[in-house]
Amino acid sequence: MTSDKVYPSSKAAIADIPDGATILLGGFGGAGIPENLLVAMADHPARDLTVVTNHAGFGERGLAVLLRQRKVRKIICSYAFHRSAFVFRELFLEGKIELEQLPQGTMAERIRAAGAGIAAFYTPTGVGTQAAEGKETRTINGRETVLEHPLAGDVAIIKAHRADSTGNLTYRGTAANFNPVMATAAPLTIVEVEEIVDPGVIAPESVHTPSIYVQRVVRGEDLGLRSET
Amino acid sequence: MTSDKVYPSSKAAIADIPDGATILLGGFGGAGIPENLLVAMADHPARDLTVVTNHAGFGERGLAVLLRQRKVRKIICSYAFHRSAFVFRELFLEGKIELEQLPQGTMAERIRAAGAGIAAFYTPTGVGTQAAEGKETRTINGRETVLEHPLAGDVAIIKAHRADSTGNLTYRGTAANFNPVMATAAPLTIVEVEEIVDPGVIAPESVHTPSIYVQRVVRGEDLGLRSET
Amino acid sequence: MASDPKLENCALKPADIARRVAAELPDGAVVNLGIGIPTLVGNYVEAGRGVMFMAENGIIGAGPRPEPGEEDKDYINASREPITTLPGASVFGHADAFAMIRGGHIDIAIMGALQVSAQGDLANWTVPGLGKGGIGGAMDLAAGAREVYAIMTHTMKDGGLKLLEDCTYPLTARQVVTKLFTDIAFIEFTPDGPILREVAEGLTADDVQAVSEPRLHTNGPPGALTREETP
Amino acid sequence: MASDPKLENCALKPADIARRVAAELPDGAVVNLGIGIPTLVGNYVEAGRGVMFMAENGIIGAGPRPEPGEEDKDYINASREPITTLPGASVFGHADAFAMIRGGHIDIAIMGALQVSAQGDLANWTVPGLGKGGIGGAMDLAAGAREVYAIMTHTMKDGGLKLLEDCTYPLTARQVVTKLFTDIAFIEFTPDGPILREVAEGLTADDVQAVSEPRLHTNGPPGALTREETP
Repeated sequence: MTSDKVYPSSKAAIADIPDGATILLGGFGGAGIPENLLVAMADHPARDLTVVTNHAGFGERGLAVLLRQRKVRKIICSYAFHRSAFVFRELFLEGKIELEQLPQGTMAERIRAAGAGIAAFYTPTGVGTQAAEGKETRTINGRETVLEHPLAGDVAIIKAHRADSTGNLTYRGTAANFNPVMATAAPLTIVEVEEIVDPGVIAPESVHTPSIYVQRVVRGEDLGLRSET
Repeated sequence: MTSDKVYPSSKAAIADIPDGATILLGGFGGAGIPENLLVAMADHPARDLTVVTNHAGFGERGLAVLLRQRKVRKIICSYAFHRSAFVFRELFLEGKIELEQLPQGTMAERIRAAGAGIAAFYTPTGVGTQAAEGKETRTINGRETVLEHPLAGDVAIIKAHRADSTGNLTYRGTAANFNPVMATAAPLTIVEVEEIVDPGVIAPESVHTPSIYVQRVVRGEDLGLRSET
Repeated sequence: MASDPKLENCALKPADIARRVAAELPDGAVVNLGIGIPTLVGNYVEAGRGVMFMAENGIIGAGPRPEPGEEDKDYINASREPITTLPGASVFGHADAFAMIRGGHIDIAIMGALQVSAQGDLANWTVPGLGKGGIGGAMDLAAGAREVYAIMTHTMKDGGLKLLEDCTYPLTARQVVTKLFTDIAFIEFTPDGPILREVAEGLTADDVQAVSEPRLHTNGPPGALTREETP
Repeated sequence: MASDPKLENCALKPADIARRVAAELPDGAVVNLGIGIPTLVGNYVEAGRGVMFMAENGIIGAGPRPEPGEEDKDYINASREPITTLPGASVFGHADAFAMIRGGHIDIAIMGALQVSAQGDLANWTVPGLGKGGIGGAMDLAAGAREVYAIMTHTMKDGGLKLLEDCTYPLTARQVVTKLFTDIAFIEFTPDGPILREVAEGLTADDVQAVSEPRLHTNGPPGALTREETP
């Protein structure tokens, strides 16, 4: 209970992410994005990354910077070709980045399965569509379903609103999005927060992500940063 | 948002539960048991019930009353033969009640699957044990797993700490247990609470069970009742 | 927005379609609004009807857009627009949001469509070709919601048909559309096929059939889809 | 509690076993305590070591039993006993608790055993016959925790063996026990088989082998399991 997971800077928190890592990156739209950790990643040499996140980057900031830097080998996302994802689109059409596109709920559930020790699951989502191509199907109780497998990361880079120093997290509004489920699905979860409090300040019933899912916490250096994903 | 789900009494809240219903019954140990709803069920004529709950009743109160009344055709639980489950044991040994015993986590996950639209899942729990007998197995990524299916109820009878009148729920301490997952897995969820507040009193971030999972709320008539399960 | 001048003159504006869809929602329904015209539907649902709007990025009880300057960076909908919350709202993460959706707890998903088939197949996430569109939550919503209301212009700008025997674009889900609202018609999908319920004022059932590939049944004379003066 | 007087005299009391198990826990470990002797282990873990106790009924950061009169009906552990919470505790429902357990987020499950096999198979939920025992969370914990520490008396009261080549009781999980603590021995399970690490003071490796069905390897002379004066 006394372990202190607080890191002094975003740079320090992500310093040892290796080449080739699979990163679960939280955020949806402009909410719940670990902006400062992404800025630190732009200054970090790690390459050949696989990034799992909802959108393939928006505009020129946040994830798009890493794409421009050619640090990302593959994107696994639910929505690839938004008109604002022009950095990704250009790389993709030039064959310089790989893409796996998934239904958003299947992506969330595959990440949950990785965190929850579910070896595989059958879902009705995507039956009869490109999302089911090449996947095993099975009719269960008269309904056709697709077999889906866990999607784990080596690292989860996420954003929460508040943490205590043991790593308990709370989220605000719709800024939770993929962050809580991603926290469960990587052996190293690094969290950017707006505020860090002492253990016990967050009531047991108010904790959204229990501390055991969190290895590192850092207070974002510039809380005004805004990208989108 | 303005729908008022508050019922005037436990009796009124459970009045239309039919013969043959499958009931998801919340509670673990002495915590989070819908005591007043169980008392009302004892005065209710419904028979031939299937009850899904953690233990097969303890002592002479709560669920044990319904067992004594021979209203329960089958128990689906994780722990059947506790020494305090003597009412159940006697009926079982006389062949007067059916039993399906499941690993506790598989039971929770099967109920979640019912609520979350997962048609089936593979789990490592129970491999090579009686819990896997007769079930399909499959080796996934080198690990043997068992195929498990959703476990839904016709009615969930659960206990929460607080509700607002639209049906948002919060739980206290370890009194959540099976209650939140059971709330998701039945078309009719009936909740006993200690306090009912106006919509908006519970902050959006503090809601544990969103209102759409709840159809009826009643304030327990006697909050001092204690059984165990 | 068909190229036929008669159809064009009689076609409903997006606000008219949204108003008609809003009227169709049952009181107390839990509704997910897709991007585009669907987001307008919320404007036409009176608060007293108890309709609740959920968004797949983790909210039930989303309220109207906040006043300028009142936006909260942490409160947005699935279209990435700022929102308010109504009393009784709750928030949660994506895994829980899609558990709700996949689990059948959303009554109605209102989604834009690119094509709809006679069987109620929905195509709305991409057009053939590399580097276009995205799946997002559409496949989960289409497969998981109890009903799918689809909204589209009845034909393409070049007059090409969008209500087809079989979709030619990649599918979002099979046999899910229960009601289709276009700029000239309201069509319900039944086990017996599509039934033409209403046509835009000034048009006939034959006008709609002429720009629809599947045979449209009728069940008595279709009602009228009305246009407001305001655009 | 073997029937052999020498073993009986040298056997550790439950508190001694619990103390030894507590010493084995890595600092900072997330630990689940089963019913029986395992619940005693918490008494011997100093707070400064950062060990966290989780219970499958939905808590991380469970603290000691409250003072009499201070019990809170809503705070209990999986043994249905009242608990307190430590700063940094969190609570959640069963689905989330077992997602943690199944997902490998619990470092060590400490469980009572009825039988343990040479391969680390665990039998601890029932004995053959109708109407006995219950599964509870044992199968999930045994399959999901990164390590399983099993605790049992080394033999049955009638002298029957419990550390066997193969379990004869219904299994809880296969090949999961990493460390076994009995009243006369501490045995570690490795890919090469069980290794006898420590024996109770006053006994030899041969004494332990004599009441163990599988061949116990040694890796140098076993250490000593000590007894405290207090029971």
